[in-house]
Amino acid sequence: MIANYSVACRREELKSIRDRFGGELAANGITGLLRDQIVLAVDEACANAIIHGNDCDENRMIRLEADLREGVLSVRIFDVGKFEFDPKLLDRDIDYFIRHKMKGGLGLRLIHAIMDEVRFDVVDGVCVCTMNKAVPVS
Amino acid sequence: MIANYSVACRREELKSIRDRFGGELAANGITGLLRDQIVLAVDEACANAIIHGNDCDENRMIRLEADLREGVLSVRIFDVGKFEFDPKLLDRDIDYFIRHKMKGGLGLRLIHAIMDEVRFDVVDGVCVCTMNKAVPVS
Amino acid sequence: MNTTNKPSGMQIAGEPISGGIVVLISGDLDASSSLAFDSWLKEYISEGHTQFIFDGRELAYIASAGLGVFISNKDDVYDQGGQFIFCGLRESVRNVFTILGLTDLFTFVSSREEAMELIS
Amino acid sequence: MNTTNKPSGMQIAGEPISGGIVVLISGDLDASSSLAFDSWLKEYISEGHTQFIFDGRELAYIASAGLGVFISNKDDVYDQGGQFIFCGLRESVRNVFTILGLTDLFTFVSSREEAMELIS
Ligand SMILES: Nc1ncnc2c1ncn2[C@@H]1O[C@H](COP(=O)(O)OP(=O)(O)O)[C@@H](O)[C@H]1O
Ligand SMILES: Nc1ncnc2c1ncn2[C@@H]1O[C@H](COP(=O)(O)OP(=O)(O)O)[C@@H](O)[C@H]1O
Repeated sequence: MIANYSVACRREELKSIRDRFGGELAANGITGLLRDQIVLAVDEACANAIIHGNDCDENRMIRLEADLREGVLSVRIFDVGKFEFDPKLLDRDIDYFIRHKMKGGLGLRLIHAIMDEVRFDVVDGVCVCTMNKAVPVS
Repeated sequence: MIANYSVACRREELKSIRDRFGGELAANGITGLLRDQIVLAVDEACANAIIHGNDCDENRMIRLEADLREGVLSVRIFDVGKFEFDPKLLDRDIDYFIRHKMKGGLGLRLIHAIMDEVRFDVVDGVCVCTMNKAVPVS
Repeated sequence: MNTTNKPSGMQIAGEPISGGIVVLISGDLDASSSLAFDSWLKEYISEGHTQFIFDGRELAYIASAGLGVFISNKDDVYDQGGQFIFCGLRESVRNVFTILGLTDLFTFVSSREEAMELIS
Repeated sequence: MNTTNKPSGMQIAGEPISGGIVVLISGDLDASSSLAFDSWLKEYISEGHTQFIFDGRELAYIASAGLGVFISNKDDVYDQGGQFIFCGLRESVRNVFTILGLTDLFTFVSSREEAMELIS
Protein backbone atom coordinates (compact mmCIF):
# COMPACT_ATOMS: atom_id res chain seq x y z
CA MET A 1 0.00 0.00 0.00
CA ILE A 2 1.63 3.25 -1.07
CA ALA A 3 -1.33 5.43 -0.07
CA ASN A 4 -4.38 5.05 2.16
CA TYR A 5 -6.11 8.11 3.49
CA SER A 6 -9.46 9.83 3.71
CA VAL A 7 -10.29 13.45 3.01
CA ALA A 8 -13.42 15.53 3.48
CA CYS A 9 -15.52 16.39 0.43
CA ARG A 10 -14.21 19.93 -0.09
CA ARG A 11 -12.75 21.22 -3.33
CA GLU A 12 -9.94 22.79 -1.33
CA GLU A 13 -8.66 19.34 -0.38
CA LEU A 14 -7.68 18.61 -3.96
CA LYS A 15 -4.42 20.52 -3.73
CA SER A 16 -3.26 18.54 -0.71
CA ILE A 17 -4.34 15.26 -2.32
CA ARG A 18 -2.15 16.13 -5.31
CA ASP A 19 0.81 17.16 -3.20
CA ARG A 20 0.59 14.14 -0.97
CA PHE A 21 -0.06 11.59 -3.68
CA GLY A 22 2.57 13.13 -5.97
CA GLY A 23 5.06 12.76 -3.13
CA GLU A 24 4.15 9.12 -2.71
CA LEU A 25 4.62 8.45 -6.41
CA ALA A 26 8.04 10.12 -6.35
CA ALA A 27 9.03 8.11 -3.29
CA ASN A 28 8.21 5.02 -5.34
CA GLY A 29 10.31 6.04 -8.31
CA ILE A 30 7.50 7.46 -10.44
CA THR A 31 8.61 10.90 -11.59
CA GLY A 32 8.49 13.44 -14.40
CA LEU A 33 5.64 13.63 -16.89
CA LEU A 34 4.37 10.18 -15.92
CA ARG A 35 3.99 11.32 -12.34
CA ASP A 36 2.29 14.54 -13.41
CA GLN A 37 -0.21 12.66 -15.55
CA ILE A 38 -1.07 10.13 -12.87
CA VAL A 39 -1.53 12.91 -10.33
CA LEU A 40 -3.87 14.61 -12.82
CA ALA A 41 -5.96 11.45 -13.29
CA VAL A 42 -6.23 10.99 -9.52
CA ASP A 43 -7.12 14.66 -9.02
CA GLU A 44 -9.89 14.37 -11.63
CA ALA A 45 -11.30 11.21 -10.09
CA CYS A 46 -11.26 12.73 -6.60
CA ALA A 47 -12.86 15.93 -7.91
CA ASN A 48 -15.70 13.87 -9.43
CA ALA A 49 -16.28 11.95 -6.22
CA ILE A 50 -16.21 15.15 -4.15
CA ILE A 51 -18.28 17.33 -6.47
CA HIS A 52 -20.66 15.01 -8.33
CA GLY A 53 -20.79 12.11 -5.89
CA ASN A 54 -21.09 14.08 -2.66
CA ASP A 55 -22.12 17.62 -3.62
CA CYS A 56 -19.09 18.99 -1.73
CA ASP A 57 -20.65 17.98 1.60
CA GLU A 58 -17.79 18.57 4.06
CA ASN A 59 -19.25 16.04 6.48
CA ARG A 60 -18.62 13.27 4.01
CA MET A 61 -15.31 11.67 3.16
CA ILE A 62 -13.73 9.99 0.20
CA ARG A 63 -10.95 7.49 0.66
CA LEU A 64 -7.95 7.03 -1.59
CA GLU A 65 -5.98 3.81 -1.68
CA ALA A 66 -3.07 2.93 -3.93
CA ASP A 67 -0.64 0.11 -4.35
CA LEU A 68 2.17 -0.74 -6.70
CA ARG A 69 2.65 -4.38 -7.53
CA GLU A 70 4.55 -6.08 -10.32
CA GLY A 71 4.88 -2.88 -12.27
CA VAL A 72 1.21 -1.91 -12.04
CA LEU A 73 0.06 1.09 -10.09
CA SER A 74 -3.49 0.63 -8.89
CA VAL A 75 -5.43 3.53 -7.39
CA ARG A 76 -8.85 3.16 -5.83
CA ILE A 77 -11.13 5.99 -4.74
CA PHE A 78 -14.06 5.08 -2.50
CA ASP A 79 -17.12 7.20 -1.88
CA VAL A 80 -20.61 6.58 -0.60
CA GLY A 81 -22.35 9.25 -2.66
CA LYS A 82 -24.41 8.97 -5.77
CA PHE A 83 -22.89 7.86 -9.03
CA GLU A 84 -23.70 8.80 -12.60
CA PHE A 85 -22.08 7.73 -15.80
CA ASP A 86 -23.07 8.60 -19.32
CA PRO A 87 -20.82 7.06 -21.98
CA LYS A 88 -21.96 9.72 -24.45
CA LEU A 89 -19.70 12.15 -22.63
CA LEU A 90 -16.62 10.21 -23.71
CA ASP A 91 -17.52 10.32 -27.40
CA ARG A 92 -18.63 13.90 -27.95
CA ASP A 93 -16.25 16.02 -29.95
CA ILE A 94 -14.76 19.18 -28.51
CA ASP A 95 -16.97 21.41 -30.66
CA TYR A 96 -19.94 20.15 -28.70
CA PHE A 97 -18.37 21.37 -25.46
CA ILE A 98 -17.59 24.76 -26.96
CA ARG A 99 -21.03 25.24 -28.51
CA HIS A 100 -22.70 24.35 -25.23
CA LYS A 101 -20.27 26.47 -23.21
CA MET A 102 -19.56 23.46 -21.02
CA LYS A 103 -17.33 23.98 -18.04
CA GLY A 104 -17.00 20.29 -17.33
CA GLY A 105 -17.20 16.91 -18.90
CA LEU A 106 -13.56 16.42 -19.86
CA GLY A 107 -12.32 14.93 -16.61
CA LEU A 108 -13.33 11.34 -17.34
CA ARG A 109 -11.77 11.67 -20.76
CA LEU A 110 -8.45 12.69 -19.22
CA ILE A 111 -8.66 9.80 -16.79
CA HIS A 112 -9.31 7.33 -19.61
CA ALA A 113 -6.55 8.82 -21.76
CA ILE A 114 -3.98 8.62 -19.00
CA MET A 115 -4.73 5.35 -17.23
CA ASP A 116 -4.63 1.88 -18.82
CA GLU A 117 -7.78 0.61 -17.15
CA VAL A 118 -10.60 2.58 -15.55
CA ARG A 119 -13.62 1.09 -13.87
CA PHE A 120 -16.36 2.12 -11.51
CA ASP A 121 -17.95 -0.43 -9.22
CA VAL A 122 -20.98 0.17 -7.08
CA VAL A 123 -21.19 -2.52 -4.41
CA ASP A 124 -23.53 -2.25 -1.43
CA GLY A 125 -23.89 1.49 -1.93
CA VAL A 126 -20.15 2.16 -2.07
CA CYS A 127 -18.77 3.53 -5.32
CA VAL A 128 -15.20 2.59 -6.15
CA CYS A 129 -13.26 4.11 -9.00
CA THR A 130 -10.34 1.85 -9.88
CA MET A 131 -7.58 3.13 -12.15
CA ASN A 132 -4.62 0.98 -13.15
CA LYS A 133 -1.47 1.91 -15.02
CA ALA A 134 1.66 0.02 -15.90
CA VAL A 135 4.72 1.91 -14.71
CA PRO A 136 8.42 1.25 -15.32
CA VAL A 137 9.82 -1.00 -12.62
CA SER A 138 12.66 0.76 -10.84
CA MET B 1 -23.96 -20.94 -18.87
CA ILE B 2 -27.66 -21.40 -18.25
CA ALA B 3 -28.69 -18.24 -20.13
CA ASN B 4 -27.09 -15.98 -22.70
CA TYR B 5 -29.24 -13.78 -24.87
CA SER B 6 -29.84 -10.23 -25.98
CA VAL B 7 -33.11 -8.35 -26.17
CA ALA B 8 -34.09 -4.96 -27.56
CA CYS B 9 -34.73 -2.11 -25.12
CA ARG B 10 -38.51 -2.29 -25.14
CA ARG B 11 -40.67 -2.64 -22.04
CA GLU B 12 -42.69 -5.29 -23.84
CA GLU B 13 -39.68 -7.62 -23.84
CA LEU B 14 -39.82 -7.98 -20.07
CA LYS B 15 -42.56 -10.58 -20.17
CA SER B 16 -40.58 -12.83 -22.48
CA ILE B 17 -37.41 -12.35 -20.43
CA ARG B 18 -39.33 -13.53 -17.37
CA ASP B 19 -40.87 -16.50 -19.15
CA ARG B 20 -37.61 -17.56 -20.72
CA PHE B 21 -35.42 -17.04 -17.68
CA GLY B 22 -38.00 -18.63 -15.37
CA GLY B 23 -37.99 -21.67 -17.63
CA GLU B 24 -34.22 -21.88 -17.46
CA LEU B 25 -34.28 -21.72 -13.67
CA ALA B 26 -36.86 -24.50 -13.52
CA ALA B 27 -34.81 -26.61 -15.90
CA ASN B 28 -31.96 -26.22 -13.44
CA GLY B 29 -33.98 -27.30 -10.44
CA ILE B 30 -34.81 -23.83 -9.11
CA THR B 31 -38.55 -23.73 -8.52
CA GLY B 32 -41.33 -22.35 -6.35
CA LEU B 33 -41.03 -19.09 -4.45
CA LEU B 34 -37.25 -19.02 -4.89
CA ARG B 35 -37.69 -19.10 -8.63
CA ASP B 36 -40.37 -16.43 -8.53
CA GLN B 37 -38.16 -14.13 -6.47
CA ILE B 38 -35.12 -14.55 -8.69
CA VAL B 39 -37.23 -13.92 -11.78
CA LEU B 40 -38.50 -10.76 -10.10
CA ALA B 41 -34.97 -9.50 -9.35
CA VAL B 42 -33.89 -10.18 -12.93
CA ASP B 43 -37.01 -8.48 -14.30
CA GLU B 44 -36.31 -5.39 -12.16
CA ALA B 45 -32.67 -5.22 -13.24
CA CYS B 46 -33.60 -5.60 -16.91
CA ALA B 47 -36.32 -2.96 -16.55
CA ASN B 48 -33.76 -0.53 -15.11
CA ALA B 49 -31.30 -1.17 -17.92
CA ILE B 50 -34.03 -0.82 -20.56
CA ILE B 51 -35.81 2.19 -19.10
CA HIS B 52 -33.19 4.20 -17.20
CA GLY B 53 -30.05 3.05 -18.98
CA ASN B 54 -31.33 3.17 -22.54
CA ASP B 55 -34.50 5.28 -22.51
CA CYS B 56 -36.42 2.39 -24.14
CA ASP B 57 -34.49 2.89 -27.38
CA GLU B 58 -35.54 -0.15 -29.43
CA ASN B 59 -32.35 0.04 -31.47
CA ARG B 60 -30.30 -0.76 -28.43
CA MET B 61 -29.91 -4.12 -26.76
CA ILE B 62 -29.24 -5.43 -23.31
CA ARG B 63 -27.65 -8.81 -22.78
CA LEU B 64 -28.45 -11.28 -20.05
CA GLU B 65 -26.01 -13.95 -18.99
CA ALA B 66 -26.39 -16.45 -16.17
CA ASP B 67 -24.52 -19.39 -14.80
CA LEU B 68 -24.91 -21.77 -11.92
CA ARG B 69 -21.75 -23.02 -10.30
CA GLU B 70 -21.13 -24.64 -6.94
CA GLY B 71 -24.55 -23.69 -5.67
CA VAL B 72 -24.33 -20.05 -6.67
CA LEU B 73 -26.51 -18.59 -9.36
CA SER B 74 -24.83 -15.62 -10.98
CA VAL B 75 -26.77 -13.35 -13.32
CA ARG B 76 -25.17 -10.54 -15.31
CA ILE B 77 -26.99 -7.89 -17.31
CA PHE B 78 -24.93 -5.84 -19.74
CA ASP B 79 -25.91 -2.54 -21.25
CA VAL B 80 -24.08 0.32 -22.92
CA GLY B 81 -26.38 3.08 -21.75
CA LYS B 82 -25.99 5.60 -19.02
CA PHE B 83 -25.88 4.57 -15.40
CA GLU B 84 -27.08 6.33 -12.28
CA PHE B 85 -27.05 5.18 -8.72
CA ASP B 86 -28.12 7.08 -5.64
CA PRO B 87 -27.75 5.11 -2.42
CA LYS B 88 -30.28 7.43 -0.74
CA LEU B 89 -32.98 5.58 -2.65
CA LEU B 90 -32.22 2.39 -0.71
CA ASP B 91 -32.59 4.07 2.70
CA ARG B 92 -35.70 6.19 2.33
CA ASP B 93 -38.73 4.92 4.19
CA ILE B 94 -41.91 4.04 2.39
CA ASP B 95 -43.69 7.17 3.65
CA TYR B 96 -41.31 9.22 1.53
CA PHE B 97 -42.45 7.36 -1.58
CA ILE B 98 -46.09 7.86 -0.71
CA ARG B 99 -45.76 11.54 0.14
CA HIS B 100 -43.91 12.18 -3.11
CA LYS B 101 -46.33 10.05 -5.12
CA MET B 102 -43.39 8.12 -6.50
CA LYS B 103 -44.10 5.51 -9.14
CA GLY B 104 -40.63 4.07 -9.00
CA GLY B 105 -37.62 3.70 -6.82
CA LEU B 106 -38.37 0.34 -5.22
CA GLY B 107 -36.86 -1.91 -7.85
CA LEU B 108 -33.29 -1.75 -6.57
CA ARG B 109 -34.57 -2.41 -3.09
CA LEU B 110 -36.29 -5.58 -4.25
CA ILE B 111 -33.13 -6.67 -6.05
CA HIS B 112 -31.04 -6.12 -2.92
CA ALA B 113 -33.58 -7.87 -0.70
CA ILE B 114 -33.75 -10.92 -2.93
CA MET B 115 -30.18 -11.45 -4.07
CA ASP B 116 -27.18 -12.12 -1.82
CA GLU B 117 -24.80 -9.84 -3.68
CA VAL B 118 -25.57 -7.01 -6.07
CA ARG B 119 -23.01 -4.92 -7.87
CA PHE B 120 -22.81 -2.57 -10.81
CA ASP B 121 -19.58 -2.22 -12.73
CA VAL B 122 -18.90 0.35 -15.40
CA VAL B 123 -15.90 -0.73 -17.44
CA ASP B 124 -15.02 0.91 -20.74
CA GLY B 125 -18.49 2.35 -21.09
CA VAL B 126 -20.27 -0.96 -20.50
CA CYS B 127 -22.48 -1.22 -17.44
CA VAL B 128 -22.78 -4.66 -15.88
CA CYS B 129 -25.23 -5.47 -13.13
CA THR B 130 -24.11 -8.65 -11.36
CA MET B 131 -26.46 -10.43 -9.00
CA ASN B 132 -25.48 -13.57 -7.11
CA LYS B 133 -27.58 -15.89 -5.01
CA ALA B 134 -26.86 -19.15 -3.25
CA VAL B 135 -29.37 -21.78 -4.33
CA PRO B 136 -29.95 -25.31 -3.00
CA VAL B 137 -27.84 -27.80 -4.95
CA SER B 138 -30.07 -30.39 -6.58
CA MET C 1 -68.43 -4.85 -16.52
CA ASN C 2 -65.92 -3.17 -18.77
CA THR C 3 -62.84 -5.10 -19.76
CA THR C 4 -59.68 -3.54 -21.14
CA ASN C 5 -56.88 -5.35 -22.93
CA LYS C 6 -53.43 -4.12 -21.98
CA PRO C 7 -49.89 -5.01 -23.01
CA SER C 8 -48.01 -7.95 -21.50
CA GLY C 9 -51.23 -9.88 -21.36
CA MET C 10 -52.63 -7.77 -18.53
CA GLN C 11 -56.38 -7.32 -18.35
CA ILE C 12 -58.34 -5.04 -16.07
CA ALA C 13 -62.04 -5.43 -15.42
CA GLY C 14 -63.77 -2.85 -13.25
CA GLU C 15 -67.12 -3.77 -11.73
CA PRO C 16 -68.89 -1.02 -9.78
CA ILE C 17 -70.60 -2.28 -6.65
CA SER C 18 -72.58 -0.41 -4.06
CA GLY C 19 -70.13 1.93 -2.32
CA GLY C 20 -67.07 1.00 -4.32
CA ILE C 21 -65.54 -0.79 -7.24
CA VAL C 22 -64.12 -4.26 -7.65
CA VAL C 23 -61.15 -4.45 -9.99
CA LEU C 24 -60.15 -7.81 -11.35
CA ILE C 25 -56.55 -7.65 -12.55
CA SER C 26 -55.46 -10.56 -14.67
CA GLY C 27 -52.02 -11.36 -15.95
CA ASP C 28 -48.79 -9.50 -15.21
CA LEU C 29 -48.45 -6.04 -13.71
CA ASP C 30 -44.91 -5.18 -14.76
CA ALA C 31 -42.92 -2.13 -15.92
CA SER C 32 -44.79 -2.33 -19.21
CA SER C 33 -48.41 -2.89 -18.22
CA SER C 34 -48.31 -0.69 -15.11
CA LEU C 35 -48.28 2.44 -17.30
CA ALA C 36 -51.74 1.58 -18.61
CA PHE C 37 -52.93 0.42 -15.23
CA ASP C 38 -51.88 3.75 -13.71
CA SER C 39 -53.90 5.72 -16.28
CA TRP C 40 -56.84 3.48 -15.70
CA LEU C 41 -56.69 3.88 -11.92
CA LYS C 42 -56.29 7.66 -12.13
CA GLU C 43 -59.34 7.83 -14.34
CA TYR C 44 -61.44 5.93 -11.81
CA ILE C 45 -60.13 8.12 -9.00
CA SER C 46 -60.97 11.27 -10.94
CA GLU C 47 -64.47 9.93 -11.45
CA GLY C 48 -64.82 9.92 -7.68
CA HIS C 49 -64.20 6.29 -6.79
CA THR C 50 -62.48 5.86 -3.43
CA GLN C 51 -63.26 2.34 -2.23
CA PHE C 52 -61.18 -0.03 -4.34
CA ILE C 53 -61.20 -3.78 -4.04
CA PHE C 54 -58.46 -5.32 -6.16
CA ASP C 55 -59.27 -8.92 -6.83
CA GLY C 56 -55.90 -10.57 -7.32
CA ARG C 57 -56.86 -14.15 -7.97
CA GLU C 58 -55.75 -13.87 -11.56
CA LEU C 59 -52.84 -11.53 -10.99
CA ALA C 60 -49.92 -13.77 -11.90
CA TYR C 61 -47.07 -11.32 -11.33
CA ILE C 62 -46.30 -7.93 -9.86
CA ALA C 63 -43.08 -5.92 -10.24
CA SER C 64 -42.05 -2.77 -8.35
CA ALA C 65 -43.58 -0.65 -11.12
CA GLY C 66 -46.94 -2.28 -10.32
CA LEU C 67 -46.54 -1.53 -6.61
CA GLY C 68 -45.63 2.02 -7.61
CA VAL C 69 -49.12 2.48 -9.03
CA PHE C 70 -50.67 1.76 -5.64
CA ILE C 71 -48.08 3.78 -3.74
CA SER C 72 -48.23 6.87 -5.94
CA ASN C 73 -52.02 6.98 -5.89
CA LYS C 74 -52.46 6.06 -2.24
CA ASP C 75 -52.71 9.55 -0.73
CA ASP C 76 -55.21 10.75 -3.33
CA VAL C 77 -57.52 7.93 -2.34
CA TYR C 78 -56.90 7.65 1.40
CA ASP C 79 -57.04 11.43 1.95
CA GLN C 80 -60.64 11.23 0.84
CA GLY C 81 -61.40 8.41 3.25
CA GLY C 82 -60.92 5.81 0.58
CA GLN C 83 -58.91 2.61 0.64
CA PHE C 84 -57.18 -0.07 -1.40
CA ILE C 85 -58.24 -3.56 -0.38
CA PHE C 86 -56.51 -6.53 -1.95
CA CYS C 87 -58.25 -9.87 -1.95
CA GLY C 88 -57.19 -13.30 -3.05
CA LEU C 89 -53.59 -12.42 -3.88
CA ARG C 90 -51.46 -15.36 -4.83
CA GLU C 91 -48.59 -16.22 -2.54
CA SER C 92 -45.89 -15.07 -4.97
CA VAL C 93 -47.58 -11.69 -5.48
CA ARG C 94 -48.34 -11.16 -1.82
CA ASN C 95 -44.69 -11.96 -1.12
CA VAL C 96 -43.56 -8.91 -3.09
CA PHE C 97 -45.56 -6.61 -0.81
CA THR C 98 -44.04 -8.43 2.16
CA ILE C 99 -40.42 -8.13 1.01
CA LEU C 100 -40.80 -4.36 0.78
CA GLY C 101 -42.69 -4.02 4.06
CA LEU C 102 -45.84 -2.71 2.38
CA THR C 103 -48.31 -4.96 4.16
CA ASP C 104 -49.33 -2.32 6.71
CA LEU C 105 -50.07 0.27 4.05
CA PHE C 106 -53.05 -1.44 2.48
CA THR C 107 -55.66 -3.94 3.54
CA PHE C 108 -55.29 -7.58 2.59
CA VAL C 109 -58.06 -10.14 2.86
CA SER C 110 -58.52 -13.52 1.31
CA SER C 111 -61.89 -13.30 -0.39
CA ARG C 112 -63.96 -10.79 -2.30
CA GLU C 113 -66.74 -11.25 0.22
CA GLU C 114 -64.54 -10.21 3.15
CA ALA C 115 -63.41 -7.19 1.15
CA MET C 116 -66.97 -6.15 0.40
CA GLU C 117 -67.85 -6.30 4.08
CA LEU C 118 -65.09 -3.80 4.78
CA ILE C 119 -66.60 -1.15 2.56
CA SER C 120 -70.26 -1.64 3.36
CA MET D 1 -1.49 45.71 -12.31
CA ASN D 2 -4.22 44.23 -10.11
CA THR D 3 -3.47 41.01 -8.29
CA THR D 4 -6.11 38.74 -6.80
CA ASN D 5 -5.53 35.97 -4.29
CA LYS D 6 -7.56 32.85 -4.96
CA PRO D 7 -7.93 29.50 -3.22
CA SER D 8 -5.50 26.64 -3.79
CA GLY D 9 -2.71 29.13 -4.01
CA MET D 10 -3.80 30.44 -7.40
CA GLN D 11 -3.07 34.05 -8.24
CA ILE D 12 -4.27 36.03 -11.21
CA ALA D 13 -2.70 39.30 -12.32
CA GLY D 14 -4.25 41.18 -15.21
CA GLU D 15 -2.14 43.75 -16.99
CA PRO D 16 -3.91 45.76 -19.70
CA ILE D 17 -1.71 46.43 -22.72
CA SER D 18 -2.45 48.26 -25.92
CA GLY D 19 -5.11 46.20 -27.72
CA GLY D 20 -5.46 43.50 -25.12
CA ILE D 21 -4.71 42.16 -21.70
CA VAL D 22 -1.95 39.99 -20.37
CA VAL D 23 -3.00 37.62 -17.62
CA LEU D 24 -0.37 36.06 -15.44
CA ILE D 25 -1.79 32.94 -13.79
CA SER D 26 0.30 31.58 -10.96
CA GLY D 27 -0.20 28.38 -9.05
CA ASP D 28 -2.79 25.68 -9.67
CA LEU D 29 -5.91 25.96 -11.82
CA ASP D 30 -7.94 23.07 -10.44
CA ALA D 31 -11.58 22.23 -9.67
CA SER D 32 -11.37 24.60 -6.75
CA SER D 33 -9.61 27.67 -8.12
CA SER D 34 -11.20 27.54 -11.56
CA LEU D 35 -14.51 28.77 -10.11
CA ALA D 36 -12.88 32.09 -9.16
CA PHE D 37 -10.91 32.20 -12.38
CA ASP D 38 -14.08 31.79 -14.39
CA SER D 39 -15.77 34.73 -12.62
CA TRP D 40 -12.67 36.80 -13.15
CA LEU D 41 -12.50 36.01 -16.85
CA LYS D 42 -16.20 36.65 -17.40
CA GLU D 43 -15.81 40.04 -15.76
CA TYR D 44 -12.98 41.00 -18.12
CA ILE D 45 -14.99 39.78 -21.10
CA SER D 46 -18.01 41.78 -20.02
CA GLU D 47 -15.79 44.84 -19.76
CA GLY D 48 -15.07 44.41 -23.45
CA HIS D 49 -11.70 42.67 -23.47
CA THR D 50 -11.27 40.25 -26.35
CA GLN D 51 -7.53 39.81 -26.87
CA PHE D 52 -6.26 37.66 -24.03
CA ILE D 53 -2.67 36.64 -23.51
CA PHE D 54 -2.38 34.06 -20.74
CA ASP D 55 1.14 34.01 -19.45
CA GLY D 56 1.58 30.49 -18.12
CA ARG D 57 5.17 30.60 -16.88
CA GLU D 58 3.98 30.35 -13.32
CA LEU D 59 0.99 28.09 -13.93
CA ALA D 60 2.09 24.94 -12.15
CA TYR D 61 -0.97 22.78 -12.78
CA ILE D 62 -4.16 22.67 -14.80
CA ALA D 63 -7.05 20.22 -14.39
CA SER D 64 -10.03 19.70 -16.72
CA ALA D 65 -12.00 22.28 -14.72
CA GLY D 66 -9.34 24.83 -15.67
CA LEU D 67 -9.58 23.90 -19.33
CA GLY D 68 -13.34 24.21 -18.98
CA VAL D 69 -12.96 27.90 -18.24
CA PHE D 70 -11.27 28.47 -21.59
CA ILE D 71 -13.65 26.17 -23.46
CA SER D 72 -16.86 27.60 -22.01
CA ASN D 73 -15.83 31.19 -22.66
CA LYS D 74 -14.27 30.61 -26.05
CA ASP D 75 -17.21 31.47 -28.29
CA ASP D 76 -18.01 34.67 -26.40
CA VAL D 77 -14.50 35.90 -27.10
CA TYR D 78 -13.82 34.48 -30.55
CA ASP D 79 -17.25 35.48 -31.91
CA GLN D 80 -16.18 39.09 -31.35
CA GLY D 81 -12.91 38.55 -33.18
CA GLY D 82 -11.04 37.95 -29.96
CA GLN D 83 -8.62 35.21 -29.06
CA PHE D 84 -6.93 33.27 -26.27
CA ILE D 85 -3.17 33.15 -26.66
CA PHE D 86 -1.14 31.05 -24.26
CA CYS D 87 2.52 31.81 -23.82
CA GLY D 88 5.24 30.15 -21.84
CA LEU D 89 3.19 27.13 -20.72
CA ARG D 90 5.18 24.53 -18.85
CA GLU D 91 5.50 21.12 -20.46
CA SER D 92 3.23 19.37 -17.95
CA VAL D 93 0.47 21.97 -18.42
CA ARG D 94 0.79 22.08 -22.20
CA ASN D 95 0.57 18.29 -22.14
CA VAL D 96 -2.97 18.41 -20.72
CA PHE D 97 -4.16 20.46 -23.72
CA THR D 98 -2.44 17.94 -25.98
CA ILE D 99 -3.96 14.84 -24.38
CA LEU D 100 -7.44 16.24 -25.02
CA GLY D 101 -6.67 17.45 -28.54
CA LEU D 102 -7.24 21.10 -27.67
CA THR D 103 -4.10 22.48 -29.26
CA ASP D 104 -5.86 23.63 -32.43
CA LEU D 105 -8.51 25.54 -30.54
CA PHE D 106 -6.27 28.22 -29.11
CA THR D 107 -2.95 29.81 -29.99
CA PHE D 108 0.21 28.68 -28.23
CA VAL D 109 3.49 30.58 -28.37
CA SER D 110 6.55 30.43 -26.22
CA SER D 111 7.07 34.02 -25.13
CA ARG D 112 5.01 36.99 -24.10
CA GLU D 113 6.69 39.01 -26.87
CA GLU D 114 5.53 36.61 -29.59
CA ALA D 115 2.06 36.76 -28.14
CA MET D 116 1.99 40.54 -28.17
CA GLU D 117 3.01 40.59 -31.82
CA LEU D 118 -0.07 38.49 -32.63
CA ILE D 119 -2.46 41.07 -31.27
CA SER D 120 -0.79 44.23 -32.49
N1 LIG E 1 -17.29 9.41 -8.47
C1 LIG E 1 -18.34 9.93 -9.13
N2 LIG E 1 -19.49 10.14 -8.49
C2 LIG E 1 -20.53 10.65 -9.15
N3 LIG E 1 -20.55 10.97 -10.45
C3 LIG E 1 -19.44 10.79 -11.14
C4 LIG E 1 -18.28 10.26 -10.53
N4 LIG E 1 -17.33 10.21 -11.46
C5 LIG E 1 -17.87 10.67 -12.59
N5 LIG E 1 -19.14 11.02 -12.42
C6 LIG E 1 -20.04 11.56 -13.44
O1 LIG E 1 -19.36 11.60 -14.65
C7 LIG E 1 -19.62 12.82 -15.31
C8 LIG E 1 -18.43 13.25 -16.13
O2 LIG E 1 -17.36 13.61 -15.33
P1 LIG E 1 -16.20 14.49 -15.92
O3 LIG E 1 -15.85 14.06 -17.29
O4 LIG E 1 -15.09 14.47 -14.93
O5 LIG E 1 -16.85 15.91 -16.02
P2 LIG E 1 -16.84 17.10 -15.03
O6 LIG E 1 -15.77 17.98 -15.52
O7 LIG E 1 -18.21 17.66 -15.15
O8 LIG E 1 -16.53 16.56 -13.67
C9 LIG E 1 -20.01 13.80 -14.29
O9 LIG E 1 -20.99 14.64 -14.81
C10 LIG E 1 -20.55 12.94 -13.16
O10 LIG E 1 -21.95 12.92 -13.17
N1 LIG F 1 -28.93 -0.41 -15.36
C1 LIG F 1 -29.21 0.86 -14.99
N2 LIG F 1 -28.98 1.87 -15.83
C2 LIG F 1 -29.24 3.11 -15.47
N3 LIG F 1 -29.73 3.48 -14.29
C3 LIG F 1 -30.01 2.54 -13.41
C4 LIG F 1 -29.76 1.18 -13.69
N4 LIG F 1 -30.13 0.48 -12.63
C5 LIG F 1 -30.58 1.35 -11.72
N5 LIG F 1 -30.50 2.60 -12.17
C6 LIG F 1 -30.90 3.80 -11.44
O1 LIG F 1 -31.32 3.43 -10.18
C7 LIG F 1 -32.50 4.13 -9.82
C8 LIG F 1 -33.38 3.30 -8.93
O2 LIG F 1 -33.92 2.22 -9.61
P1 LIG F 1 -35.19 1.47 -9.05
O3 LIG F 1 -35.08 1.33 -7.58
O4 LIG F 1 -35.34 0.22 -9.81
O5 LIG F 1 -36.35 2.49 -9.34
P2 LIG F 1 -37.31 2.59 -10.57
O6 LIG F 1 -38.55 1.92 -10.09
O7 LIG F 1 -37.45 4.04 -10.77
O8 LIG F 1 -36.70 1.87 -11.71
C9 LIG F 1 -33.16 4.54 -11.08
O9 LIG F 1 -33.76 5.80 -10.91
C10 LIG F 1 -32.02 4.58 -12.07
O10 LIG F 1 -31.58 5.91 -12.26
